[in-house]
Amino acid sequence: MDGEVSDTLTIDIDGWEGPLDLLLTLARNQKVDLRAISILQLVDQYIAFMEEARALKLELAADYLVMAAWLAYLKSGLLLPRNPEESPSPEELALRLQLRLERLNAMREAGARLVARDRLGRDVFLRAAPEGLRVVRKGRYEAEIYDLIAAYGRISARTRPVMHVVAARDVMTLEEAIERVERLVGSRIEWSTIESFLPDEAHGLYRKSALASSFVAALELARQGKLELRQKSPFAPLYLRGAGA
Amino acid sequence: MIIQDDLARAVEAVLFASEQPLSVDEIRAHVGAEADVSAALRSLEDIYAGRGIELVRRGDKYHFQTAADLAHLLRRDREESRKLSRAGIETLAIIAYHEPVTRAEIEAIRGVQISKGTIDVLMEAGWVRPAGRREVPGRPLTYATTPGFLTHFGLASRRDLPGIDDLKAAGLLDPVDLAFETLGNDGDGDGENETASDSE
Amino acid sequence: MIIQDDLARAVEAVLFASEQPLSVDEIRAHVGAEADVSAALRSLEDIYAGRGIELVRRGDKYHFQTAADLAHLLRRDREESRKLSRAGIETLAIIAYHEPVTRAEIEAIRGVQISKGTIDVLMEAGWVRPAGRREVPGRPLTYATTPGFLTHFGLASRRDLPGIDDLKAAGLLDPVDLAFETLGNDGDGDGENETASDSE
Repeated sequence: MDGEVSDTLTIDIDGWEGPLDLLLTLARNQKVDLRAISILQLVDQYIAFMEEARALKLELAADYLVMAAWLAYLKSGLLLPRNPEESPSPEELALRLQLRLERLNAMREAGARLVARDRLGRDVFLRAAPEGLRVVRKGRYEAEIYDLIAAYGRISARTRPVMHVVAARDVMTLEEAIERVERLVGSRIEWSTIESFLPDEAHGLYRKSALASSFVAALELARQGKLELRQKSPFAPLYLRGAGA
Repeated sequence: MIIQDDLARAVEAVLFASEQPLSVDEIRAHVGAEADVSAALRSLEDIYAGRGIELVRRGDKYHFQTAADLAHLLRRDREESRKLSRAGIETLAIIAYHEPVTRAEIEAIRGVQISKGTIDVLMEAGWVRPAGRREVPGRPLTYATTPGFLTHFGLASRRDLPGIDDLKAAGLLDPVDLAFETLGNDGDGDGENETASDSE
Repeated sequence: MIIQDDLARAVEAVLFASEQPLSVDEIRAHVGAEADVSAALRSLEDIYAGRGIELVRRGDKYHFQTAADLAHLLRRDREESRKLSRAGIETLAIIAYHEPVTRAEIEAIRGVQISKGTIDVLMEAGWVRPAGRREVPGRPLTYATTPGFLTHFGLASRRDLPGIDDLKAAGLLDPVDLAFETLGNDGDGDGENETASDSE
């Protein structure tokens, strides 16, 4: 008795690829063309299957139960007097189910025929030790005349003896600037720009040097209390006058 | 005629030495730009017909392989390195017969979600590739088969898929909605008339 | 006779699918203990005589190989343009300006050792040739440019190469820091004028 039960219900629920797959297996047990299948009979088979599974305390995934509920609804719709307002009609639902089963069945059979074909590496074989085809890449080097002469220039510049000369620059020393600003500021009563303390003949780099040295000299002299500095804002002209003015 | 024979010899040697199936253009790169490679291939097909080695075409590529009926002599280890699961086989069939097809469409046909690895396994085997996105909301990726699929399953082209013409003619490659409209409209028509006559 | 043909087919497929050359006994292990493999091999030798594939015997083992006279088809030359490396172009420039020149002299001028392949690449490109040995201890090989070098660079002769004075005039000999100082001085000049007008 026990043996009988387990024979008819050798169901490995993991083996089913979902409720539609189970339905298809049951439908194929009717041994008729899927187009001629009895949906009512299929619903009964599925529900019976579910009940037996439950009796065996098999845990069924939720989608199997959802399908069972839906099929029970479909069955009642097909059996009870028709409600013309209802859309989609139970017949329509049954037809859709049948169409889905047909399509799944078609693909199942196609898959079986596909994997049964003479497959490469299983039934038919490629040559195991081909000599191989070789592509010999021949380099065609590209370079422009400019690259060539620029390269030579680069080498020459790199390897030519180079003489480093530190150019003697004309500068005003800080001592010179302190002496000069201190001497000139004594005679200025009004505010005068720092540039007016530079020698008239100063240009270029010497002028820059003189300006820088005179500025430091002015700071030093202000610290010593010998002159006053004024600037309205950063980068505005810098004014100097004697401390006694 | 001797020239033709020489070319057939050359094509034979190139295909024989190649590690991969070769297209006509690839063969021509070896045997000469002017060569009528297609004619040479046809003559080789004749020469090899019925022999232990056959010249076959897979997609646009050609290769030599052993004759299928000799499989029993050559199958040293029968163990299949990767046995495809049922889900894998069905998914491959759906992609091959419906391509390009989205994951949602595969799931609609199978009535179940595809587990994560199923398409990966098919792609890893070199049989399936992503084939662009469908221009509908969500722009889902579509899948199609590869030249390697044709080679592995011994198909000259997708038209050689077993039973594809019959399936197409029976509308079994059309989505349910489309099939339903075709069928259902007739059904509705009948139903309507019945209802009408009932109410009269 | 048909049985013989079937055996020849089987032997043909077995040899084709084998990774190594096979002895008669090894073939027999696949096609059946009773089989007259030697006869089948003889018939295959006849079938393949003069074709693009040949059945060959090495010691007591047999295998298929492509016909020796077609070996040239199995390699295909493809030209690819490649840019000369910095070391390559510098070495070429030194040879062009100083030829004939030894490897040691090139290295002395570059101030860097030349890697082994550099002169090889220039010779492969067809721009440089060995130009005899220098009669000094060690008799080192000298290198010079080829007519192909002149053609490639559009030079009528080596005298068309710009001389050191031309390079200097073009600024190609200026060390980087000197060029920078020139720029800096211009900047100073502008500054000077502005300051002068301020103080006026």
